[in-house]
Amino acid sequence: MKFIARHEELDIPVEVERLGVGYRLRVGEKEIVADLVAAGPRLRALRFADGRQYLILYHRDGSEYRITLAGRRAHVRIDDPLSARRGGPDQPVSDASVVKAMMPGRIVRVLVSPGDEVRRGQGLLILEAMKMENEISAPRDGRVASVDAEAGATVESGAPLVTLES
Amino acid sequence: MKFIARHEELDIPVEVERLGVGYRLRVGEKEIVADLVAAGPRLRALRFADGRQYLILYHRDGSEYRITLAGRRAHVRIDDPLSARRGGPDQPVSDASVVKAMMPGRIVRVLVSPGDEVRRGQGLLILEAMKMENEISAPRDGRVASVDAEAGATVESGAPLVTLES
Amino acid sequence: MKILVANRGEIAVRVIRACREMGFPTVAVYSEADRAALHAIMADEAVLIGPAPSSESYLRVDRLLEAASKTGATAVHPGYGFLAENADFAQACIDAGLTFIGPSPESIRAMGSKLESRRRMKEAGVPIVPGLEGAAASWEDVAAFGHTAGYPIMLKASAGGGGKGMRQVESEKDLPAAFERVRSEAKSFFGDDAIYAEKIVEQPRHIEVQVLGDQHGNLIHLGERECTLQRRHQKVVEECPSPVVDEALRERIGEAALKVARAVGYYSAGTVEFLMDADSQFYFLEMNTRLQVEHPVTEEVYGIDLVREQIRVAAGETLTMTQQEVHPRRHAIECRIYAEAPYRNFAPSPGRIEFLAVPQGPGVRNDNGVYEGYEVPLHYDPMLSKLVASARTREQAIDRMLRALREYRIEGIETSIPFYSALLSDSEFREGKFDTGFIDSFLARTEIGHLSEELSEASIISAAILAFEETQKATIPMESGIEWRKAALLEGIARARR
Amino acid sequence: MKILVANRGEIAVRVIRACREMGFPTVAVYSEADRAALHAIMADEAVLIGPAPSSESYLRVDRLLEAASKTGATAVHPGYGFLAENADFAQACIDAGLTFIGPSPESIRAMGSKLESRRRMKEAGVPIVPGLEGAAASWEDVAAFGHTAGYPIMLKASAGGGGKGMRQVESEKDLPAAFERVRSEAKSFFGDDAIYAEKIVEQPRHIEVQVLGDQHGNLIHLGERECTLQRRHQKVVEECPSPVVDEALRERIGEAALKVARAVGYYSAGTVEFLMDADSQFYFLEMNTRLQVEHPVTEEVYGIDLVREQIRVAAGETLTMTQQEVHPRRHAIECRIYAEAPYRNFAPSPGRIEFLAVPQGPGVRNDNGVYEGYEVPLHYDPMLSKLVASARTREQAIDRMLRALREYRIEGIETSIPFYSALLSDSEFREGKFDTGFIDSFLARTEIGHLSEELSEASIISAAILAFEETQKATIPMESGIEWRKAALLEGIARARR
Repeated sequence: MKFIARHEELDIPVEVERLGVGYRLRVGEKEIVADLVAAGPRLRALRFADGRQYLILYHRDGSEYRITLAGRRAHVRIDDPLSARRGGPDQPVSDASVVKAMMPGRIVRVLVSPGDEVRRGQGLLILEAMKMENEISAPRDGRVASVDAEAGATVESGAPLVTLES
Repeated sequence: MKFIARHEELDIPVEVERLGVGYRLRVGEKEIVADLVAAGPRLRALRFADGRQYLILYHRDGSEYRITLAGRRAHVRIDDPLSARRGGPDQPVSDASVVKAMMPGRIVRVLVSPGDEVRRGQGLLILEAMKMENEISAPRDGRVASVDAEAGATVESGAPLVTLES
Repeated sequence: MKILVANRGEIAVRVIRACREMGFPTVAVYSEADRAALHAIMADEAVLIGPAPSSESYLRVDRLLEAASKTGATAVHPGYGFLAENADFAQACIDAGLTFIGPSPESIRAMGSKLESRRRMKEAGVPIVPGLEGAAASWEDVAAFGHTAGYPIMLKASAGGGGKGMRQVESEKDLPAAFERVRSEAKSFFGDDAIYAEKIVEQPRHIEVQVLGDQHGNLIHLGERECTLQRRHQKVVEECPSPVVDEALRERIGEAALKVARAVGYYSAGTVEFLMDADSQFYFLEMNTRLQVEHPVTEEVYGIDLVREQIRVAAGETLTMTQQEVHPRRHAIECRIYAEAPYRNFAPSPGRIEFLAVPQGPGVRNDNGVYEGYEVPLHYDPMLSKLVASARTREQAIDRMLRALREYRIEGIETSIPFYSALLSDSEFREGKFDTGFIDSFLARTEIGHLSEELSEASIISAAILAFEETQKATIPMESGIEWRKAALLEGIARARR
Repeated sequence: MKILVANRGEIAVRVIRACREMGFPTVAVYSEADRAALHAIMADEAVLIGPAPSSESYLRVDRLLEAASKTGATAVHPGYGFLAENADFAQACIDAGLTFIGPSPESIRAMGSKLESRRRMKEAGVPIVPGLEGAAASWEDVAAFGHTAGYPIMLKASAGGGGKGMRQVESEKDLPAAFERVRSEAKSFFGDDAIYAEKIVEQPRHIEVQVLGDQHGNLIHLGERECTLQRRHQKVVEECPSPVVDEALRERIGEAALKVARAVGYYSAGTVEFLMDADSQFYFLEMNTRLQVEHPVTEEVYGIDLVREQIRVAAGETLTMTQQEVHPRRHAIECRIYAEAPYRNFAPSPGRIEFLAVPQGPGVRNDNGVYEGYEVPLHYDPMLSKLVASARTREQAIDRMLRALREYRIEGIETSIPFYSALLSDSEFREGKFDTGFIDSFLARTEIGHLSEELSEASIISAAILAFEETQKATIPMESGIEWRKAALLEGIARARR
């Protein structure tokens, strides 16, 4: 069975088929024989035919896989070739003109008002999350078009806070 | 909602209804207000309105509940009144004439043959489980009608081993 | 005694464990966000004291006392943070006829104000960091000091502590904004906006000394803890003993700590913090009149249960050990495991813990505040647990910690574990060469959680097989004989490949 | 070094952890039944060595050596059990150019035969239990001894150990059957049916001494372990130190142990077992030429990592401590947690571990061999983990263990945890008054896991609510404001009831 694996901005063609107790894979040009031994709800041992292995912890979200191994975390997206050709991985479009909350939290203080001219790095507001006050600063020079959050409000990660215009 | 709770050979009528964040129950004649706070997949805190609580670990098998609390294990069967009146708890019918394996294991040696007269307590065969040899002895005097397992065989818990006749 | 634990999270759990071992029933208090928190579900009794915000629950003295009277608790353990260093709370407990498991309200009050404590320690002949002797009314007052002392300087809330309400100021032009900021934090966190300034000690190390006293005048110290490694003035890794403190220095700094404690008639467990410069000159910084977060490293090295001793002392019992009997026997390291994403500048990562397997085996201790299936709330400190490794030498303790970090498996949220794995593998850290600025420079030169080609490949293969299984949902035949032969075949293929 | 661990379960895991901390890569071997066993999945490499029965896998020297050569392993750690005390295996490793992490094959061989070792210890001047000097060809030989020594007597397989291949005989009429039985076990477990008889020591205690030596003639002892509490000749609870051994006796029995070890030129870690009577007279029983199951209690009390030392010694390094430097610093207790049902006469309880939460916090160590989701196989020893609690005193260690047992939560299989909770609460146990017969008498007079009325009621209520939820599958509204008011209402009701 053929897949496209996306990992660290790379698309790698992968082929998987059952073989005995394990699997035979083709990753790019490389052929690999390995087993993925189930060990409880979230753990697997990726065991190669020569005995080398990695104990992995995994989390699946649709076609997105988060693999933790050797204390590190890897993100891999697996698509079947068609959907990959169609959509491909959806990259979040970063819109520099809207400043968003990078973490869930509570707005402690808003430091700017619509119309203010701000310079890159200038504090826009203070977001408190888990007992830390975090200053959210302007990503670039500009004028404050609108303030989209008010002091005291609780915001989710990614919520718009301030909109800038040139 | 009404139930019949069976615990340690007793049938106790129980009534349960929601109340605020918790429940109001009638157990026998007693009225109780409590919450059963979910804490992960298997744990619950049984928290009474006055603050007293037990952290319980539970396992459900149909209408049979195994409750572990304070390092002890309790077995409770919950039926709705009708089914309780109909069937009631199914007690395994112990058939003294068939000697069964009380644990899964391997038959090491058979000590008797069909036709042998055996006395109560006399060894019938030796069952090895988890590296221990366990002698299975006759529950009563009698004659061996049939030997239902052979040396070397692996048997499941409850498997018939020897049949006795008077 | 029936002990109410006026706290939450791992420290409440730690205290409940000690009470249980001593045979004392426990009462937990919890906010609505903590109905299913570990401390709330494991205590013998649990009382709801209000909505999620601490100001409406864990900081509400009235509700805590109500919970105590309602449950018939006879003693209160404050843990750390929240009301632990609030003299009025300690007094309120005593007035309500409860045993307060901590020092006297007077001791707390004396150390509660940095300005006040600095004055007293100066009198007592303990070296203090040069700085303003009184509160600064405006940023101009500070400017005057900064002008003479020279920048950078440190702005501090007099009522501050635990890394909150302090800020380094590089030059006079940053002063006004910083002054405002620290004052706002001082007000919001400590309800006291008195702030002052201190000279910066160059390449400082944070060395703190654990003291333990009873109500009969017995007072000992349990050596030092190395707390130099901090991020945003928050300790991240602590050790006992310090790699730069030898026995002679330990005796000197220990004596200084005892002098500090005696000056305020201290009993129970407390910690005296010092700043130490490159020449091992140390200056009194503050005294924490409570149990310290990092107390376990001292416990592992000295073999003493500090919470048990706190409870015994509060009950009026005398210490069971003398200064001569206590010696550092091993080396211990603590990593504070937080729910934060080291890859995203340590942004908080609240959420549900979908999977949790903690490290086990020799020399590993995990003081946990969470469990599998628990939803880490947004409202409180994001510490999940304190992982402690101890061994005969510092090097062995570090290697043991690395082993434990690798065994610490958690899914559903991000944690600081990858950060610690990188830090403890760093050669400079392993040599013990660092000051308070180390973490920032380390982060600047380190790519945390870098994936080697092997690891990337392994991840891709694993994900691909998992995806394949999704499409098949086929189960593996387990008849052993057959499997053994299949595996042999697999072997054959493997050999052929090599 | 690259170390192959020729074992399974918790001890294989224990060894892998030590190797990892020392930076040595590890190779696990596994049978088909152990594809997903913890030791197999956590090692750096894993090799399948055969079907489930040990005779076709873990006892197959040829396959172990093949696995070593295939993976390029340079050393072998045998753990305990299986081939750990098999001199031929040790020799085979050496002949294959591998470092055997244990004593010399000569030492193993000398102690492998009880008859042989008894002879040598008698020569060395170590007291031994009176008994037959040679193997008994028939039960009549034993009858002769029994006649003179008097019953009861103990029948033992000369190659026996670990409680296997021994049986107490109460009178001559039971002798023929017992003789047959022990011979059969001796043959099936040890492949050597030589058996002999020993006199029974009255009210005996099992006291064993840990020894540790290097290949340069340095040899020390690390005090004794109390191993008196046994079921079916299997140790169930071990302590260090023994409540009945004082410093003077420790020195005497330690010296005797060193004499035993020297007599066979012993190096690496080993254990000398003694029987001790009510008058503290001790007799050599046997020497275990390997790591002992209960080694962790000694590690906790003496602060030494025995597996690390084994590996260092095997590499030719010298001991890093002298006899004068090692002292018992605390008290430690170990409970072996088995997959067995204490309510059903400890019948084995294999199956899938559906839920597992292990005890954490201060002074608790769990050497685990399993994980959540693991299927405990029928084929091997049913030990799940070794739970160890340590503290400053025996009483505190016991209370800590009770706390830990309560936190040890496991579902899907039955375990011996309720048995230990009852045992450690027993006053006679707590007073340290017991002999090898204690467990049987304790079980006779104790109803394990008895439910008080409160606990029964709590269980019924819990089950009823769970059943109610099944019928509703409704979720609880979590809007905090509302909840707070509802809870207040609930309070009202509660108060009304009181």
